[in-house]
Amino acid sequence: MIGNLPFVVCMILIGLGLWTLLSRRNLIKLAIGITLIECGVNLFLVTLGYVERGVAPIYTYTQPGVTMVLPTPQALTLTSIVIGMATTALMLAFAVVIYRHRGTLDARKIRELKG
Amino acid sequence: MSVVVRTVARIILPLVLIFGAYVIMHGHLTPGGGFQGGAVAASVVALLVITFGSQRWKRIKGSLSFLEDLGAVAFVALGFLGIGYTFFRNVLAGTGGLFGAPVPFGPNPGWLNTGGTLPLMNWAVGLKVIAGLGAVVLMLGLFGGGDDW
Amino acid sequence: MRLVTGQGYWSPLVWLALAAGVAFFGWLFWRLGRRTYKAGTDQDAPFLSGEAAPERAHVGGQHLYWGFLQGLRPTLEALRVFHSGFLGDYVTWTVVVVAVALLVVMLT
Amino acid sequence: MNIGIHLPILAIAVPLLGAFALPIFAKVHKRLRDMWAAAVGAFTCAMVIALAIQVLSTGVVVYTLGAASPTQAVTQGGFPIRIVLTVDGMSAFMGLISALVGLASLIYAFQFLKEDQGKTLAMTLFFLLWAGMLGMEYTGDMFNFFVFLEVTSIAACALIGYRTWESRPAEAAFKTMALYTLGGLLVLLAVAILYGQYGALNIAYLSSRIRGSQLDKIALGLLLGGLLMKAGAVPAHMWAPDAYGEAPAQAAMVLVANTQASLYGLWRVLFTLFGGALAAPAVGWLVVSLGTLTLLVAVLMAILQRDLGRLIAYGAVSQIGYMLLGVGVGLVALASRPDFGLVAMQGGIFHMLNDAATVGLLMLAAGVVRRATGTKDLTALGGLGHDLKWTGGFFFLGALALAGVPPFNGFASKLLIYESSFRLSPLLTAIGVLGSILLLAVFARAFQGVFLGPRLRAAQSPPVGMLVAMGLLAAVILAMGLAPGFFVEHLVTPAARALWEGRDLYLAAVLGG
Repeated sequence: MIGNLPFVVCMILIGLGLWTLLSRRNLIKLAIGITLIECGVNLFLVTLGYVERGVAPIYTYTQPGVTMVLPTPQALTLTSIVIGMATTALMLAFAVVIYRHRGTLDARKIRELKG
Repeated sequence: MSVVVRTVARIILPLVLIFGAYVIMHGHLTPGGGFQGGAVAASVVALLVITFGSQRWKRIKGSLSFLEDLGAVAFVALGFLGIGYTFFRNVLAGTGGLFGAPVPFGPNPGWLNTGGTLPLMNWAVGLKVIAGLGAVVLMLGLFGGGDDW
Repeated sequence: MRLVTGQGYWSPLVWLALAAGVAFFGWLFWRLGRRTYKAGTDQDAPFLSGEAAPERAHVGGQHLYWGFLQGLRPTLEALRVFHSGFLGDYVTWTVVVVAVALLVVMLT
Repeated sequence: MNIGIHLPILAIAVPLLGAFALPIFAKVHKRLRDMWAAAVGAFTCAMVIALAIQVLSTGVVVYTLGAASPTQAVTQGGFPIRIVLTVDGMSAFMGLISALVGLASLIYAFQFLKEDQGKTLAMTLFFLLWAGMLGMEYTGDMFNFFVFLEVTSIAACALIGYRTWESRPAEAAFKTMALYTLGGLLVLLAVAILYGQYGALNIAYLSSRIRGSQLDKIALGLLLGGLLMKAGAVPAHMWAPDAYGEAPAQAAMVLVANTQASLYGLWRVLFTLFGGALAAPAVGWLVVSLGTLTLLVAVLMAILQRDLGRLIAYGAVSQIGYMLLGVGVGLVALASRPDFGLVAMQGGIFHMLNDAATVGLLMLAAGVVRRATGTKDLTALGGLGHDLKWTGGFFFLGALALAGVPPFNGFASKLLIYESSFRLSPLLTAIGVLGSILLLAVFARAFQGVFLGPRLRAAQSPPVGMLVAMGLLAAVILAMGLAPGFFVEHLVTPAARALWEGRDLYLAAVLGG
């Protein structure tokens, strides 16, 4: 049971992010919500690759007979972090542009496109 | 920003750059690589923007985006280097040339001159991330309009 | 050319031949009409419901289906409110779709 | 270097290189940049077409990245160790759609975009989007699929919002970006769940191991939700009219092709990845019901629109409903009723090609209208047919084809969908026909409002390049309308068969034996 704790934490993070997206109206906070979900998913990926008492997967430093953690999920997480950085930057830039045109960051007031 | 911040920024600025370069350079030996090192080094831009205001660095925006394109082109071009076999084939590994030393078997401190095209790709990515992330931070600072705060 | 649909087939060439035939008869009827039309006279002037229409009358696109839209008004108003333009609603409905998909997959 | 064996990666890597080298060439000279863009576009299209010919004549093509040779075995001791590109009939078909749309968009963009309004930036983003789309279609690896999905998301949203001097594009871009990222993260979570169970990301390997456990089902649900959102199925479609309506014309049509790449991902997941362990009828009914809902709601919303861009956008969303309906019927019939399932799949897949061409043509025509008059408001437009004769003709052709009027291509694909869905439930056919009729009404209104009537204002006719781009799409539409049998037999049927019964071939080609 205690071994599943990291997964529970991931799900809580994802849930918090979704809650932020559903309940907040400030565009910056929405971007933060997206980032929270992303953190949850990334943590999930990293947790998948963990091996009990594993060491960092650096081939040249390890003594024989020591278990290493899986390197693939870490590479995947890194890729996902890079993508997340790009999306967050783009969303923040759009939020700034919206603020300059409308003078507000309230998602309820930014509804020119509807119907 | 105050004199204290400016002075400290001047002192730690080269250290941050060197650390970023180290992380990029040892990407094929230790945890790290192009993106991580690039992000570390790009924090220099954030430091400069916060300390000295963004208006002052407006003119380097053009060269930053040029460097970013250069890094990306270099990365894809390195992928094309292996097209004699397949795309992304590590053709330089073990050939004895640049980064071409064979990797010794067993535990060792890690030799910098190994890895084939990987270190080159790390540098390409590092260049792209330094320039790209720097441009992003700089643009967000310029968007905000506020100069000194 | 022929498109087999499993229960029959569809050939655009047959349809084209049919359309050509219809066009031919249409042209024939047109030929049989009286030739008293003269351009540039009163015959040319636009009329709307028997009254002389203003020169630049144009029924804009949005007025074309007035009656039809009036009949469907409750449905369409509900749909228009449904597309509120609020980002929170967009996210809510996406989550609903995911939840429905998960339910359907898990329950079968 | 034998170029024939490197076709899949060249089709992805060349646009990528083209995108990043474009700003460097633009620094030297604007004409050099245009020549570079034209060369890259032509080369990519040639690669995609050659690859399609290769796949259709020899079967599934597998390309192993980083190996000593592209055909080197992917597996080592039964376990896949390398990243692969896998191109079967469906992937090749989707590649052709992307190539057609990309080529038309590129030709159009040369004269549509203005130099002082970020032409270099828009072209760079276009090439990134193109590379991402082709990557989504050619990849044989779930994580790469996610990466390319995000590449297209970022490039697409930047294209929607790059006109920062207006306020509406930024709003559309922010909303779209938030939803795209959410959808992408759902896909990533599903990929992570699959990886956690089987320790691999290769689609063929995963497909051979999936047995339908609870976690598999959760992954399938997440993938379905995320990809349906990205494809624009009601009720998660609300980003689509915003994005299509506010993006510049040459980008909007690529966005439609991008949506279809997401649909392709959905088909790949449903038929290949979960093909062996899927409770097909229930998921099929889900897809069918979302499809009917999509086409009905989108068409009704299109009637209400006063903006030409949003009107066409809702029309495009309704077409997604037909594709979901067609392939969904195929999915329902997969296990029990093979007699009409394949026909439904053919209809749905043929409709993807038709939709890309016709919606693209309409969007390009709307771009000409906006360029000539500065507005897309239907209440302010009228009588443009006097000056924009060719554009009006192209719009008319596209509207008829989209509404499914015989003898155009939309009718051929919708006929296949109707005939097969009638065997499943006559109600589906009735809703489909109703949607088509309403769509015809919508586009009759749009054509009458924009192009007919007395001349309200003078409009400048578009330059030749833009007309050539529209003419290319119009020629494709006419060809597909007059010879539907040829296209269905040689392009659509291999694609439909690749999904319908080609899973074993796909697995065998990647895993060997």
